[in-house]
Amino acid sequence: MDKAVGDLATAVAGIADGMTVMIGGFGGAGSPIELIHALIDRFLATGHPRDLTVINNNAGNGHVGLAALIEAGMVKKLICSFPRSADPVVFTELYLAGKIELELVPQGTLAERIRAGGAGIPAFYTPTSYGTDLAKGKPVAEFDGRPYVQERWLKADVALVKAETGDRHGNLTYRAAARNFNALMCMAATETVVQVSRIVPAGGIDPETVITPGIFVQKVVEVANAQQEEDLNRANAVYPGVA
Amino acid sequence: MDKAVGDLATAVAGIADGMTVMIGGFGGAGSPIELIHALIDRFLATGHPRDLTVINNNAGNGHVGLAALIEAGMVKKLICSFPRSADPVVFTELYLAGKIELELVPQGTLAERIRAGGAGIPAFYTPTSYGTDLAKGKPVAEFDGRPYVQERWLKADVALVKAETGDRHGNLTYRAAARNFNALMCMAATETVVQVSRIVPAGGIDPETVITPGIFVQKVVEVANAQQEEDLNRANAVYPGVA
Amino acid sequence: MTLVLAIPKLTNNQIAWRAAQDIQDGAYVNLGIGFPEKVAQYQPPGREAIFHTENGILNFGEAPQQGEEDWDLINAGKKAVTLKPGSAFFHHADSFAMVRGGHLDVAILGAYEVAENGDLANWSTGPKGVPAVGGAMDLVHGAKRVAVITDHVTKDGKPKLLKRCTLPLTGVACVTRVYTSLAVIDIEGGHFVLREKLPSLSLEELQAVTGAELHVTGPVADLIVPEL
Amino acid sequence: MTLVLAIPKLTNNQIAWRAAQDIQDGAYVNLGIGFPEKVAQYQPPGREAIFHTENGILNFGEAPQQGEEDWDLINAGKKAVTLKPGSAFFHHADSFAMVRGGHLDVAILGAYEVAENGDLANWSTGPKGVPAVGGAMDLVHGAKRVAVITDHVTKDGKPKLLKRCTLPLTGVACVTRVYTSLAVIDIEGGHFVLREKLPSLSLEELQAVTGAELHVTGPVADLIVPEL
Repeated sequence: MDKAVGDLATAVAGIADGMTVMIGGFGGAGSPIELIHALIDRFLATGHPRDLTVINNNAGNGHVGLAALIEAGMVKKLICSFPRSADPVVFTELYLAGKIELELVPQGTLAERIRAGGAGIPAFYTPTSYGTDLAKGKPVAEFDGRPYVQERWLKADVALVKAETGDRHGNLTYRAAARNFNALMCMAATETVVQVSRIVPAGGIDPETVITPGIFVQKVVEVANAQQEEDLNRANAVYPGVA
Repeated sequence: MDKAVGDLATAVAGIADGMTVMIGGFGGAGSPIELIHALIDRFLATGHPRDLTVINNNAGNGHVGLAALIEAGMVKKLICSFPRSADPVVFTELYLAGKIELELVPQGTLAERIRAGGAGIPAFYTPTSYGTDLAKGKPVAEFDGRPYVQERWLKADVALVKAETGDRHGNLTYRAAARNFNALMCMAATETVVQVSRIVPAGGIDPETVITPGIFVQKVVEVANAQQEEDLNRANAVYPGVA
Repeated sequence: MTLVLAIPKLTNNQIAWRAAQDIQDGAYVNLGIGFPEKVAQYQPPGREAIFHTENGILNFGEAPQQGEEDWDLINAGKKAVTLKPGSAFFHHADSFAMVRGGHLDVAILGAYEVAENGDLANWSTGPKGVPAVGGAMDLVHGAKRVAVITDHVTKDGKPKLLKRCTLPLTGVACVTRVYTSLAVIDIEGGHFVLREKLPSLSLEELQAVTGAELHVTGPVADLIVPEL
Repeated sequence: MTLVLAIPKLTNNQIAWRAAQDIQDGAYVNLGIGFPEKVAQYQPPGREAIFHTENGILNFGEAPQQGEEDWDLINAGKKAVTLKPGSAFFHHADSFAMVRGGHLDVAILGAYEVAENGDLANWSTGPKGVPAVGGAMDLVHGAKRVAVITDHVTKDGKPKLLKRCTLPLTGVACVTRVYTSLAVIDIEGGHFVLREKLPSLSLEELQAVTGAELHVTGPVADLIVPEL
């Protein structure tokens, strides 16, 4: 068993039109820039994949990564908690023009829905959003005298994830707060594709320090000097080049 | 802030009559033998605490640890998944005599109920136990055409936990498969009391390798050469001495 | 009702200072993005609070020197932070387990409006533009104390403390204490209960810029804050 | 109906061997406590399966030498195990997320009874004694394939494959394949579908010791297993 794949194009080859794609990261921390850009490359070359539903905490920043994916016209719907950033112009313009759908989910509920999807829990109750506009239409139930909102799991066809170290079994570690949604999305997708800073042999990660066990991972690709969304945006980068 | 306490008696001082106590471990792995024995010592000296509801995966083995707690007559009710062991005589005899209550919970549901208690999720749906005797009386709902059973969170007044390394903030690592229920029970108790093999200064645990963040822990006590239930039972040990 | 307040009021730094005085040694604290982040600067000497950020860090510290940022080490506002000894990383589900599960001692948040029943509106000013909620709706549930820091009135002088919120709610009956530019007010039994006010301000003056009745159930202390 | 089977049948080792042949390279596998654990011994050469144990290990290996046990390194049956390169530890909630969340490729379990609709009874023989369920009810949900290995009949010759289970259920409509001492049988559309049988056994003889109709929808292969 070797889950390592040799190049980014192969890594993202499983994403097809209309799929739901989870993309890890919180802002720029843990955002799998190279995987996203490889997907844009495929779209520019072939016209596919398109009409994607993307699940991410945010809606992209500037003109790289998720923002570039949206700008390329590949995204039909976004499920996120906070579609604002330093430079959210790409999403904002499409949204205000009615050209992209938005499902707004409180951040903790988003995390728990993804974890539920990975854990085989089809629905759960949370106090979050009770009595607010974001609970409209959702079932409500009382437990021990307190009202709660019923939320459903979230699953995806593919998850694009950024981790730090991976082995050929797909065991992963992360770097600092880049763990965020990445570790959850690994659990909730039919195919989890991970870019790592380095691939080590099986046994190269202490089993005590594995954060994502390999069972949740299908493909691992090494991107040795991964770009950081924040650095790219501070340099006013635009993908795939001149806008 | 320093969560370290100097001795086992102080560590378990917060447990009072009638409380619900989670005890970590799976069989002997991760069973906090010294904390349990300190609690028995207090009961033998003072007659308290008694009428405890204990949550553990098992029902004790032989005449040490949880089995000794039960044998001492301190436990009114047990919530567990598998009340059998190599030598389950203590629980078995009390149960068959109608002197101890048992709530039997599937192991994965037990884990998820504890995690839900820690995560503020009052109820969730699971496919586990649907259509079986263990689902009797529980609400059932269908999601995407499949039936699921509603399960409630589990919380405790106190959790007794065994970990490997702890710092004064209560950050913890575990040892091998001794992590099991311990890491979950830390989340679900009002007061989490942990015995660790060694206490290190703050900063002594790499933040990447912390398994239980200190926010889930209230007291840490060092037990340098902790006993293993399995070793004790292979030596036919009896606590607190001759039976 | 657009009177402009002619009396002195606390600066944001001073409101943050006052809120910081109520954070006990060893408390686990989440500070909302923006204004509430200032509270961390005013921890009383000898007390150690542990700060939590939704994106997966416990015990982070102040911002690094410019040029030394690590953009994988950020807070919920996406600002670079540093670590203190005894920190821990975790994923988003564990992070919100801490929030929702009642493990935080206090969450300190900003507000557009607070109602006397504890309702909070702090995420949306209405249907215009792109809605964004982040962790606001989670933070109002679970923390043992949910405190708000806010100017007492809006920029154009309207009360922010109201009988009922008019803006979309963040949470129902969730706020327990409000630190404003004029007063410290608890929410108890569906009422605003005045605890402290600026000594230069009469109760009547304070009531005039408050949108619901201020109850006085015990001594009202002077709200005295150092120059900052 | 207590006929004693006079014909040859597979040993438990041989049943385990047969089940092992269907485990693909790279498969994630959970083996129930006891008899199913034998399946691990018969992995075909060149294939690497990753074994999962409910108590929080992926990629554990065989038992250590006697005297070298680490009792923190055990499987769900509380037997000492060893680690293989590329293993991982995790807590019980993550472990059952793997189970319930559909991440295992196959779970192989023992059975008291299996019904033609896929119902399984393998945890309780009735109300006597102390009930104990462990992870049995979780394992029957989530794995992509839930297979049973079992003698074809009980010790006193009664069928274990039935129209409906008579003992308390472990799970409803969960079993997809049964490896018995006499045959390999799929469960499809609420029927037992015969795939392989011992060549020495006629269909009629097999049907006679099976408590529900055996359907034949395609070729029935000879069940050929080496001496073990």
